[in-house]
Amino acid sequence: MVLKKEEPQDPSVAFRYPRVITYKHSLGYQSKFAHALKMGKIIATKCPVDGRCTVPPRIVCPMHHVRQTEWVDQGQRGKLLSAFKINFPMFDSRTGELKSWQTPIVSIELEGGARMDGWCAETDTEKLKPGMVLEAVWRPPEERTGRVDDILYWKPVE
Amino acid sequence: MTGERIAIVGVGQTVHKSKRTDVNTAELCAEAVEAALADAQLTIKDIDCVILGSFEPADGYSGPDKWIVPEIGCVGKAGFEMQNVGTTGAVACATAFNMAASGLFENVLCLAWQKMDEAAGAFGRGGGGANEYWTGQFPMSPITNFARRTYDYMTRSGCTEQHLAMVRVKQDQCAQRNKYAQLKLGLTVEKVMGDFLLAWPIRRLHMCPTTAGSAAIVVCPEKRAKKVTQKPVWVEDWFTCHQGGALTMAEDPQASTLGYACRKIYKRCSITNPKKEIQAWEVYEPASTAELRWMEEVGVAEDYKAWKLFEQGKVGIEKEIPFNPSGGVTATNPIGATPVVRVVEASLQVRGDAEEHQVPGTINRALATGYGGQGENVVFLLRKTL
Amino acid sequence: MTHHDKKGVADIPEDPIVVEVQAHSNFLVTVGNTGNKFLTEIRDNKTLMGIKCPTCKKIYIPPRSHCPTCFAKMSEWVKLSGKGTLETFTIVRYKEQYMPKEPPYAYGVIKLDGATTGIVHLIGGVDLNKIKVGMKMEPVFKEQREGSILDIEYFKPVG
Amino acid sequence: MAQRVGIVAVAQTKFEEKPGLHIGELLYLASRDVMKQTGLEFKDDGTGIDSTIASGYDLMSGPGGAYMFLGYVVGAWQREDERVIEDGSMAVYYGAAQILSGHADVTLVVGYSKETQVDKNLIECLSMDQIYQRRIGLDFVSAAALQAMRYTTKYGITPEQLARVVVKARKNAKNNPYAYCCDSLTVQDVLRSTMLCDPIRVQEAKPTPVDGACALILATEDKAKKLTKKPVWITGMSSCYDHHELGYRDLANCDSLVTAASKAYKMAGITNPLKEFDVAEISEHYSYQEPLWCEGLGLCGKGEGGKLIDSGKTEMGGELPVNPSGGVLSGIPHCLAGMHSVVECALQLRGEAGKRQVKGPKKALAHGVDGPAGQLHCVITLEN
Repeated sequence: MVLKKEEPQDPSVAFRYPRVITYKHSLGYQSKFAHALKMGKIIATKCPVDGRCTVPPRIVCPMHHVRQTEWVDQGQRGKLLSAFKINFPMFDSRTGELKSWQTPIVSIELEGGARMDGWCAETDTEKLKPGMVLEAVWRPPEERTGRVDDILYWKPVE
Repeated sequence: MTGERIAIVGVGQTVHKSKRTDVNTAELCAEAVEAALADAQLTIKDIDCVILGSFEPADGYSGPDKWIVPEIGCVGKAGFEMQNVGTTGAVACATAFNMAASGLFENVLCLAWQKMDEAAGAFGRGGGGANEYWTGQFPMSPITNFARRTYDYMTRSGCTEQHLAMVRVKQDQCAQRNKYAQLKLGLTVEKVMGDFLLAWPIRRLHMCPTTAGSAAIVVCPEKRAKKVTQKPVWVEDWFTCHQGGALTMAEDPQASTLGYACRKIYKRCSITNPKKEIQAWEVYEPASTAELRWMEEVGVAEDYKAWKLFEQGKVGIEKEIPFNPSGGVTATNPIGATPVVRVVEASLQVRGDAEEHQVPGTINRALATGYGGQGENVVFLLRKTL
Repeated sequence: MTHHDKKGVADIPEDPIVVEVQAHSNFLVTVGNTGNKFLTEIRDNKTLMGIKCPTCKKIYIPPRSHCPTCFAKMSEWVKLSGKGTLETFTIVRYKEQYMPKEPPYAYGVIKLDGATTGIVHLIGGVDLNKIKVGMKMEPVFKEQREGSILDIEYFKPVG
Repeated sequence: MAQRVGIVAVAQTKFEEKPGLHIGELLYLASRDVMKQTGLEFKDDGTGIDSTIASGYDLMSGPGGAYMFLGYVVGAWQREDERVIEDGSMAVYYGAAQILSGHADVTLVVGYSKETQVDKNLIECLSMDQIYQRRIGLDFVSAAALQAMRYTTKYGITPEQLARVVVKARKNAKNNPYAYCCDSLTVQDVLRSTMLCDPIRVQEAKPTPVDGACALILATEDKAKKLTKKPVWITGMSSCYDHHELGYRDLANCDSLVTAASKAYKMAGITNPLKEFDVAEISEHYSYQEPLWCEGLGLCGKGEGGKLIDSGKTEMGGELPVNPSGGVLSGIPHCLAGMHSVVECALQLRGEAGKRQVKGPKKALAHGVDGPAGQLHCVITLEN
């Protein structure tokens, strides 16, 4: 409660309104994807029409509106598309706290063709060239929760 | 169109500020409604339908219309609330257009707002949503989205940071002439280039600010519009072109439905040379750097060459391409209301009432857009005559 | 280098997962000048004020700055006694995180003397089973007041 | 209305707790059902579905912007896809207006709700104004209870009359394979159930949590006739707002419903709703709402809602069966109720309501409600 005991008319009363909403998200068809992450695998749904693989997995192909039921292993490596660093604090979804992120965000095209984002071990963006091959580094199996951040980061393959 | 032809007969917006402590959200909305009604020379009694647009994650409400409708004197009237994330205000306008064109109503009021000074602790926190499972796990925000977009644009087009700064300076020059705009900074290219780097190549000045403001429009069907005003702004066509999470930024860093939407709407309205046939542009650019690509998508510049127009000094209120004469979103951004502000500004241009930032000459046609999500766009075409 | 590990994919379980996620928020709520006047009067003078519509002549409490039916700007304040009649009430018997106190407790709509409208607030100072529609009510103010509608601890039956 | 809007297909999922399904899958199930019925696809050349209108509460689905990642399921890719954040009846209302405006010829309307994901009461509390009513912890349950107390005491509506509403709902639900709750309740069972918020007892409130989705396809008169042999026509519709502050209204009345109903009836040329309608689906989240909303809808006089229930006119086989589906009291998710009403009315008018079919209905009344204690009502009248 931030209330100033000053002039009754002038400074507007203002107060903070903290709330926590707990969501129990049903992953449904995405559950398989989460199970795969726990096993150290990235899998994607595949469009039966044009074969495009998508991560995050999707129920239907957005372009062709057909149900996607086939899952394809995307492998452990990918080609770097772009990389950039953020210099401002942002919320960490695991803790709900503001956090400074030191490592660059990279976009990767996986071996299976799906594209996704990740963190990169190489902090010097100058050294990150589009086309270079990156490899996923996972959390130890016992720490994995089935979230995308089970992949700790991506490191350039020597 | 088989329904009624429709026109905007009144527009209103607040003077946008970063913070408003004298009013609550509902009272902030009332200011825009008062302005729109005064502009249309109507009273609230004339209004028979009210459409609200709320960007709920930043309102802290589930259905703020319930609280706001009484504040704008609309108890006893028909209406409902729309929400489509960033394009919320644009969808509210489209809904109001549909309601007026349906023949069910005579005077439709459309209102959207945002009081961003209250929303610093919003629920959204960088993405989230039903796919929280996916998006909530990366610290994604419009800043990272536009950093990626701009980085990709620079790689493809060969434009430099200098050009990005030129865009921002142009927007500031426009905003300084708009009495409703929030940021009027007197920028130079050097100042922009020396600003704090959020995520290369996006600097703080490139991103839209947080604004407390609201905007409203009054829409009438043809017969009624001609009675209400001497200067109706005819709504020629609109297209809410969403993509609903079809593409992530990782999948396509230039993901945008703007080009597709424009091509489609130009075809419907038989526009072959948009640069000539449209005289004023109010295009929603959450980051100033996005304006370059948007210029190409709406058809005033060739693909990946828009930056050259800035180099040649061809963009500005009195210049060849009057793009965002109001100063755009990088000067003023009350999220939910931002697309409505675009429609309001485009209408003022068509009427010739934009005062200091009026584009010279007759504005026969203006284009306004709303942007949201990861590349979703809504396009409006407004006309002086039918 | 693509290796479509079909067998591997088939081995991955599909049983549905439910993930618990917490969304935190901490909104700042601006009350605005009109609400501010109302709340500061409660805080500083333990007075309830209504606001009068210049055209409808209705007196609203809690206040708004525009009349909900005619949109006239309202600025005329009317001092109310705070006393009123209980128009309806309820006793809350379920528990939620946002509740101001432990259930069971009561809410009521108190139609205030001198105002057109009633105000919703907590009912207290009375055995919950003895609350009756039509009772005369009066506000009980908190000792420590901070400029909130909860500075009124509750409304209690007169006498 | 200048021309009629046709409902050419309707669908609903079974209403139950579905922790195994993602929200998108709910949307998929309902939307693909209506698409299959009509053979329509998402097209942008005017030969398929032109636009999509969804209805669902954002904060119900996730912490913000939830629908941003769902639209693709119902064809958002480079197409018109808009969302009404109100009860589903308002999405149908807007969908029909969109067709009347000529902006779309064929519109897909979908509603989704997943109450198992989040505490419904908390989200509803977030609908109350922050400064006064939310601060004292009011939510839709307590707001409804205040209305129930006011209404029952003013007009002498008895607990037995209200209990009978629940008994009827559950009895009707037995004939509805999509219903969530269809237990054999007696008046005594209802009256003996735990008090939730006086005078509302647990059995008198909408069962929760329930998940589900509904979908409809709306079309212009011409297209509707081509798409189906059994079009159902929307003949009148309106919504209306009331005051937000409970103290600003007389809670024993529902003025906004009276206004919405009179506008819709005027469009449809209805003068005696009780006689002219053959079936009604009314959104009653609590038992007291059936008699009160019936009054607002002009099915009986003010304060006569209790008598209407006693008369048996609203039972199956009565003069105007209300909620043959079992309605919200048999478990329809929050914010889907009004769309469900329209879907059920359409099924009745098509003669496809199975065991809950009313005999030969010609005109139907659908109703949806949103906001605390019925702040925002929507009335839609239908004809076959």
